[in-house]
Amino acid sequence: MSTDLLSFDCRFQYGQGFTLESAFALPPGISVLFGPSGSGKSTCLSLIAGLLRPDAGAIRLCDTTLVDRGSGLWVPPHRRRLGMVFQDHLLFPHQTIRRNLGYGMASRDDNGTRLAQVVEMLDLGGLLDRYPGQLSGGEQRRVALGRAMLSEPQLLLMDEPLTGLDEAMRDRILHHLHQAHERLGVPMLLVSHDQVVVRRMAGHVVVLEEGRVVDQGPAHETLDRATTRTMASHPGPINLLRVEEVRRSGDHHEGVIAGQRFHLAGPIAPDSTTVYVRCLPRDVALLIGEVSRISMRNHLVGTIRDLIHIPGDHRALVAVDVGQLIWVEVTDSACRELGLAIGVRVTCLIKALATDVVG
Amino acid sequence: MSTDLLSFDCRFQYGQGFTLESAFALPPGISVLFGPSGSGKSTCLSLIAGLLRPDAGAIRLCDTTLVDRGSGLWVPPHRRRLGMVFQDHLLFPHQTIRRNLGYGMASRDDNGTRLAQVVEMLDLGGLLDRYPGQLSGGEQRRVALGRAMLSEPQLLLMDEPLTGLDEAMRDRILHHLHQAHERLGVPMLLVSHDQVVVRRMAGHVVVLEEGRVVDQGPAHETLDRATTRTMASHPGPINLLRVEEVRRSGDHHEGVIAGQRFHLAGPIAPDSTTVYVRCLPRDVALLIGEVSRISMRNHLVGTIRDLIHIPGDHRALVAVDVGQLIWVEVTDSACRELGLAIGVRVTCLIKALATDVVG
Amino acid sequence: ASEDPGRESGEVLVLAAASTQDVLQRLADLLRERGGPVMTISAAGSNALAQQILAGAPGDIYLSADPLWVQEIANAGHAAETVPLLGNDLVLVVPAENRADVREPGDLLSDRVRHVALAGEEVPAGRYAEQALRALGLWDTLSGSGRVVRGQNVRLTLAYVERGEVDAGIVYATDAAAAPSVRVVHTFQREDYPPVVYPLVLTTRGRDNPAAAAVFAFLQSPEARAIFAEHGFHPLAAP
Amino acid sequence: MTGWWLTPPEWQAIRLSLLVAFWAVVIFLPPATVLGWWLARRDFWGKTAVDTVLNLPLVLPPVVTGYLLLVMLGRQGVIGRPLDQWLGVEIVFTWRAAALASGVIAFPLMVRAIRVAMLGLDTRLEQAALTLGAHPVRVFFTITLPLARHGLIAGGVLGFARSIGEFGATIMIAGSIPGETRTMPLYIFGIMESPNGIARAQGMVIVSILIAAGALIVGQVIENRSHRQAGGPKR
Amino acid sequence: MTGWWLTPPEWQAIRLSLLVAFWAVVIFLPPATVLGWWLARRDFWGKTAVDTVLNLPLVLPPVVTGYLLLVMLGRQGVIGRPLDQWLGVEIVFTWRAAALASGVIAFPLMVRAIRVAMLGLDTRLEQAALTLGAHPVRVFFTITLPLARHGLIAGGVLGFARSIGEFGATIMIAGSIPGETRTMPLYIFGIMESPNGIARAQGMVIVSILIAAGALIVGQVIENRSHRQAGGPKR
Ligand SMILES: Nc1ncnc2c1ncn2[C@@H]1O[C@H](COP(=O)(O)OP(=O)(O)OP(=O)(O)O)[C@@H](O)[C@H]1O
Ligand SMILES: Nc1ncnc2c1ncn2[C@@H]1O[C@H](COP(=O)(O)OP(=O)(O)OP(=O)(O)O)[C@@H](O)[C@H]1O
Ligand SMILES: [Mg+2]
Ligand SMILES: [Mg+2]
Repeated sequence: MSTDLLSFDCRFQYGQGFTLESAFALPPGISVLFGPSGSGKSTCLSLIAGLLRPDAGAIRLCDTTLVDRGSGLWVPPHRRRLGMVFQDHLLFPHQTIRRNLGYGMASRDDNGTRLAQVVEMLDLGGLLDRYPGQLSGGEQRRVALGRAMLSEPQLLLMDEPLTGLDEAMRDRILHHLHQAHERLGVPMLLVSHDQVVVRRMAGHVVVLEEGRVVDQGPAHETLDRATTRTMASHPGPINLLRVEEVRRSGDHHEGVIAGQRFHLAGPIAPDSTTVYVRCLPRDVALLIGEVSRISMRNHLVGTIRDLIHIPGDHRALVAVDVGQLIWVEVTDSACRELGLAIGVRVTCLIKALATDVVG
Repeated sequence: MSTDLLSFDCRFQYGQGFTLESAFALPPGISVLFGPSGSGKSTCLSLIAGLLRPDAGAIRLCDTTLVDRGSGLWVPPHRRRLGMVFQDHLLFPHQTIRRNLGYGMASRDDNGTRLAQVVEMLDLGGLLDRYPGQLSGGEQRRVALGRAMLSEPQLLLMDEPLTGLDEAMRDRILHHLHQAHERLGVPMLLVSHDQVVVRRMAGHVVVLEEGRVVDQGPAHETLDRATTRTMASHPGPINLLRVEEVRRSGDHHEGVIAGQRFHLAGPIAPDSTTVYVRCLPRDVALLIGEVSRISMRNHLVGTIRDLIHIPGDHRALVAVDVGQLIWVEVTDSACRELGLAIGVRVTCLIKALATDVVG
Repeated sequence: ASEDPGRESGEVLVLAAASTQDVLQRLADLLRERGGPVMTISAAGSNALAQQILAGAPGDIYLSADPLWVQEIANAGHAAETVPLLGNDLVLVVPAENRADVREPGDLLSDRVRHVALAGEEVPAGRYAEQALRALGLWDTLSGSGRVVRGQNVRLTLAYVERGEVDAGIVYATDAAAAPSVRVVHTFQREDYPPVVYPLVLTTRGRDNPAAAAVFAFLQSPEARAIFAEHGFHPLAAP
Repeated sequence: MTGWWLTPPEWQAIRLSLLVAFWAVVIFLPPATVLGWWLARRDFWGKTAVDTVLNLPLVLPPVVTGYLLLVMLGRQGVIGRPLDQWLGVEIVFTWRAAALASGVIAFPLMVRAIRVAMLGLDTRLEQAALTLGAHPVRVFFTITLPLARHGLIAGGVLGFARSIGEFGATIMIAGSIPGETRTMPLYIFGIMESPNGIARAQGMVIVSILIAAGALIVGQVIENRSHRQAGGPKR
Repeated sequence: MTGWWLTPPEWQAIRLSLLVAFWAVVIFLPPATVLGWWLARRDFWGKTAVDTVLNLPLVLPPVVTGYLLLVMLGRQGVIGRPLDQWLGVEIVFTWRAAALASGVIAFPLMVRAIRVAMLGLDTRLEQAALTLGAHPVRVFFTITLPLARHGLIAGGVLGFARSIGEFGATIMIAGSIPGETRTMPLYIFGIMESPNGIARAQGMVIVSILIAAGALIVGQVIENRSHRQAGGPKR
C-alpha cells in the first residue's frame, strides 16, 4: 500500500446519470488510463485533481490522503500540487502564452531557464506574446501541456495530451516526457486512446469501461488483453487492402498487394489502377507451407505479427503482415494444430468472391 | 478545371502574423489536408466555410464561386451549404444534443429516420436529452460530427473529426463515413494527423507546411513523400525496442525481442524483466544472408516493410519488421548494392553499446 | 383610462402646487358630494406644472405657488384668466426638542446653531426667506457662515427640521402646521418680504371646458376660502 | 404602521405602477436587445455619439429627461404636434406617457446589461450555426439571444425595478393623476407633502419592496432554469 | 444659450459632481464586485432577501432612499448618532453624504452588471487555475475578475453616469449647499424652478452630456484594449 504512488477507490455519480465506481493503485512511474469514449477517464482525473468530490471512497497520493469521505478529509485542489492538462486545454484567454505558461510556476526558483526549456521542447518560441485565441488547435494543446509541466507538480495528470499533434511533434514530446520523467522523476498519469503512445510511454495501464476498472497491470499485457476485449464485444476489425496496378485479365481484374498477385471480383471503374478491397476476418483462411491446389484464388504470404485469443470464445484473431496487415479469424483448435504463433510465416487464402471492392 | 470539386487559391494573413498562401484543387471524393501543427489547415477550412475572408484570391466549389476578391464576389457562410466539424466542436451549450444534431437539418425532408441513423452510427443513443456540458470529450466530438453530417452539406469539412476517440469507435466511424460517401456521394475534406485515418480514407492529399502547399496528389504516394520530408527535416525516428525476459548472463544482461536474443549493456534495475532500449537509426546496420562473425552482438532478423529515399540527401530510411519495427538509416549506394527493397529479409545488426536502456 | 382625462365631460383637471394638494382634495370631495364637476388633481412643483402647460398639456386650472411662473404662462398666451387666490406666512421653525434653543431669527447666528434650512433660491419660499432675513440684517452674516442648507422645496426643508438635522428652518406657515413634530417660534413680518401669492389660473384649454369655469368660480367662493383658511392660507380679497 | 390595509387609491397606484413597468419593459426591451448587440459587436464611426445619446437619461437628472420628453411630446412638440394633429392622439398625462418615461429612463440600464452579456459570448458559436446553413436572423434568435439570456433577464429585471421606482421624468410628462398616472412613487411623493406623510407612506414602501422581491424572484427562477442547462463541470 | 461661459458656481458644481461620482464608484465598485460574484455563484438560503435589499434603491423613489439614509445617518440616526457623538463625524450635509447617496443609488446597477458578466464566465477556467496551485483569492483576482472585465467596466461606467445624474437621494441627505453638496443635478434642478431656468441650465446640461461622453469613451477604450486580446476567430 505504501509503495503505491496513488491509490484510488471512489464512487461518483453525475446527478442521476453515469456512475464511476473504480478502485486502482498506480505504481510510481508513468501510467495510462485507457478505455473507450465515455468510460469515465476524465472523470477519474477530475476526482484526483479535486475538481469533483467523490460520493464515497478515498484517494491517496503517496502518504497524503487527498480525500476521504469516511473521515471527511478534503484537500482543496490548489493544495494538491497536481498538474492537469485538460482535454479542452482551458488556457486563460486573457493572458498571453507567456503568462499562461508561467501561471503555475513558483516564481522564486526560476530565472527563466525552465520556461525556456519547456518553450524549446514544445516549439512555442514565436507564440509567447500571443493570446490563446490566436493559436492553432495543436499549439493550444502544447501550451496546456507546458503550463502543467511548469507548475512542478507531484503528479502530472494529462487528458489526451498528444492528440491533434502531428507524428513528428508527438514523437518529440513523447521523448521529452520520458526524459522529464527520468531526470526529475515526475510521475505521470495520462489518458490516451493511441496505442502507440500508450505502449511507448506507460509502465502501468488501467482499463476503464463504463465507469469500472475491467483490467489493470503492466502496459503491454494489459493492452493486448484490452484489444482482445474490444474485439470480443465489437463487430471486429474489417480488412481494407490496397490493391495496386489493377488491370483487366480475361474475364476478371487483377492487381498487386505488396508485390503479391491479387484477383478481384466485381465491377471496377475502367480507369482505376488502385482500388481498395474489403473482407471480413472470418473469410480469410491460413495455410502453413506450400500452397496446395485449392479453389481460393488469392494467396498472400506473410508473417504473423499478432495473435489474440478471445477468452471464452474459442476463437483467435491473427494479424498477418503480408506487406499490409490482414486480420484473420481462426478457431482455437486450428490455431493449436497449425502451430500459429507470432513470427510464423503463413499464407492467407482469400476467396475473390468474398471481397468487396470499395473504390 | 470544371471537373474539380473544389479549387482553392487564396492568400490570407492574420494581422501581421501567419500568412497562408496556397493553391490546390480537390477531385471529387474524400480528400485530406495534412501537415504539422500550425501549418494552416484549420485556416484553410475557415476560408472555405466563409468564416474568414481571403485577402486575395478565389475559392470555387463545383461551378459556384464562393469568393473572389478580384470580382468582389462573396457568398456568405450560411448559403454555402458546407458542413463543418470544428476542431473544438462548438456545440451549442444551451441546446440538448437532440437539438444540436437537428440544428442544421432541413426539417421538411425528415421524419426522424436520418437522425436515428446518425445517432445509431455515432452511438449517441442515451445522450439525446443531455446538454453538451454533460458529455465526455469523445462524445462531444461525435455530436459535432453528427451535426455537420445532418445538415446535408454539399461538402463536409472536418477538422480532426476522429481524434480523441478509441480505435474501435474510430474504425466504426471511418467505415460509416466511407459508406456515407459511397451511398450519398457527399465529398469530404478532412484534416487529420493520423496516417491510419488518412491512408484509409483519402483519395487525395494536400500537404501544407507553414501556410504553403508543399505537395499534393493521390493519398499513398503523397503521404510517403510527406513522411520522407518530415524525416529529412527532423532528427528522425528513434527506435524504442521492448526487450522481454531479461536476465543476467555472466557480466551482462540479455533478453528477447520478438523471439530473438538481445544483449544489453549498462545497468539494469535488479527486478526488471522487461526493459526498453533506445537506439538511433544510424547505429543499426543491415546484412543480407548469413551472419558472419562480427563484433556487433545483436542480430535481429526481419523483413523490410518500408524504404524511404530522402531526396537530395543520398540516404534512405529502411523499416525492418523483426517482430517490432526498427528504423535503419543507410546510404543510397549501400541500399543499391545490397538490393534492399520492401519484402527483402535482412538481419539488423545493433551494437549493444550503442543502445540505451530506458527502464 | 381616457386619452385626455382633463376634457372628459364634467371633468376638470386641476394642476396644483404640491402644498395645496390636501386642501384641494377636500374641496374636490365636497364638490363631488354635491354632484358638481369632478375635479382631478395632479400635484407637482409649480415649475413642472407650468412647463406642462407651456408644452400644451391638458390642464384646465392651475393653482401655482409661484407668481413668476404664472407670468410666464400668461406671456405665452396660455392663461385665460388669473386671480391671486391665496397668501401665506413665512415662519421660523425648530425641531421639537430645539436643542440649539432658537427663539427668534437673531438666534440663527448663535454658536449653538450648526445648520439652518431654507428652500431653494429659485422657489418663492426660498427667495422670500432670503429677503426677510436681509430685512432683519441677518442674511449676509448667515450666508457667509456656511450654515445655510437649501432643501429643494418647502417640504424637504421641513423634513430636515422634522428629523432634527438642522437647528432651524424657514418655511410657510401652512407647511409648518402640517408637521406636528416641529415648533413654530417666530412668524416673519409681512412687510419684510414681498407678499406670498398663490395665483389661480384658468388656462386657455380650460376656457373651452364649461365645467372648468364652474370649478374656477367655486375655488374663489367664500365657502372655499373658508376651507383654505382652515388649512392656514390667507384667502386674498377678490380683485 | 397605519396604512397596512391599503386604501383604494393605494391599490390604484400599485396596479398602475405594475402596468406602467410591465409595458416599459415590454416595449423597450426588444430595442435595447438589438442596440446592446449592435454596440457590443460593431465598431462604427459615431458609436460613442449613439452611446452618449442613449445614456443621457442616466446622466441627466430625471426631471431634465422628463422635460425634454415633454417638449418633444407635448402638443407643441416635434413628435407631439403631428400625433395630435394627424391622429388626434395625446400622450402627455396618460399612463402611456408614464410607461414611456419609465422606459426611457430604464433604457440605458437594459442596453448595458445586454451588452455585457453579448461581450462575454463566444462568437464562434454563431459562426458554427452559420455553417449549418442558418440565416443570420435565425442565428440571432436561436444562438445569440439564448446565450445572452443572463443579460436579457438582468435587463428585464433592472428595467422593471427602475420603472417601479421612477419618479422625476414621470411627474414631468405624465403628471400625477390618480388612477391614470399616479404610480406608487408619485403617490408616495404626494402623501409626503401632507401631515404625517412619512408614516402614511410606509405601506407603499413595503409594497414596493414586495414587488421588487417578486421581480427578482421571477428573474432568479428564469435564470436558474436556464442555468441548469450548463450542467456539471464541463462545457 | 446664455450660460456658455460657465459661472464660478457652475464650475463648482461640475467639480463637485466629478468628485462625488468618482468616490461613489471607487468606494462602491469593490463591494459590488464581490457581491455580484457571490450572487452569481452561490445559491444560499436568503439569497432573494439579500438581492431585494440591495435592489431597494432601484425600486424605491430616490427621495425615499435618501430619506431612509437620512434616518440612518442623520444626527438622530442609528448610525449617525454614534458617529456624531463618539467620533464627532458628521456625514449629513457634506459632499461625502452626496457620494454615499450616489453610490447607494448606483450600487444595484454595478452589482447587476458584474453579476451578468460572472454568469457568462466559464468556471472551468477557474478550476484550471486551481489545479495550477493558485490560491482561490489569486484565482479571483487573476482569472475571475479579468474575465468579467466587461461587467466591471460596465459597472463603473453605469455607476459613474448614474452618480452624475443622481438628484433625489442626494438632496435628501446632503442638502443643496453651494460648493459642498450642490452637484450638477442639484444645480440644474434648482434653477429649473425659475421660469428662465431652462435657458440658464443649458450650459450645465451640455456639460453633463460631455461628461457622460467622456465616461463612455473611457469605458470603451478600456474595453477595446481588453477586447483586442480575444484575437481572431478562435478562442
Ligand atoms: N487569430 C489568429 N491570429 C494570429 N495568428 C493565428 C490566428 N489563428 C491562427 N494563427 C496562426 O496561424 C497558423 C495556422 O493556424 P491553423 O489553426 O490554421 O493551424 P492548423 O494547421 O490547423 O494547426 P493544428 O493542427 O495545430 O490545428 C498558426 O501558426 C497559428 O499560430
Ligand atoms: N456533467 C455531466 N453530467 C452528466 N454526465 C456526465 C457529465 N460529464 C460526463 N458525463 C458522462 O460521464 C461519462 C464519463 O465521462 P468522461 O468525461 O469521464 O469520459 P471519458 O472517459 O473521459 O471519455 P472521452 O474519451 O470521450 O473523453 C460519459 O458517459 C459522460 O456522458
Ligand atoms: Mg475525456
Ligand atoms: Mg487546426
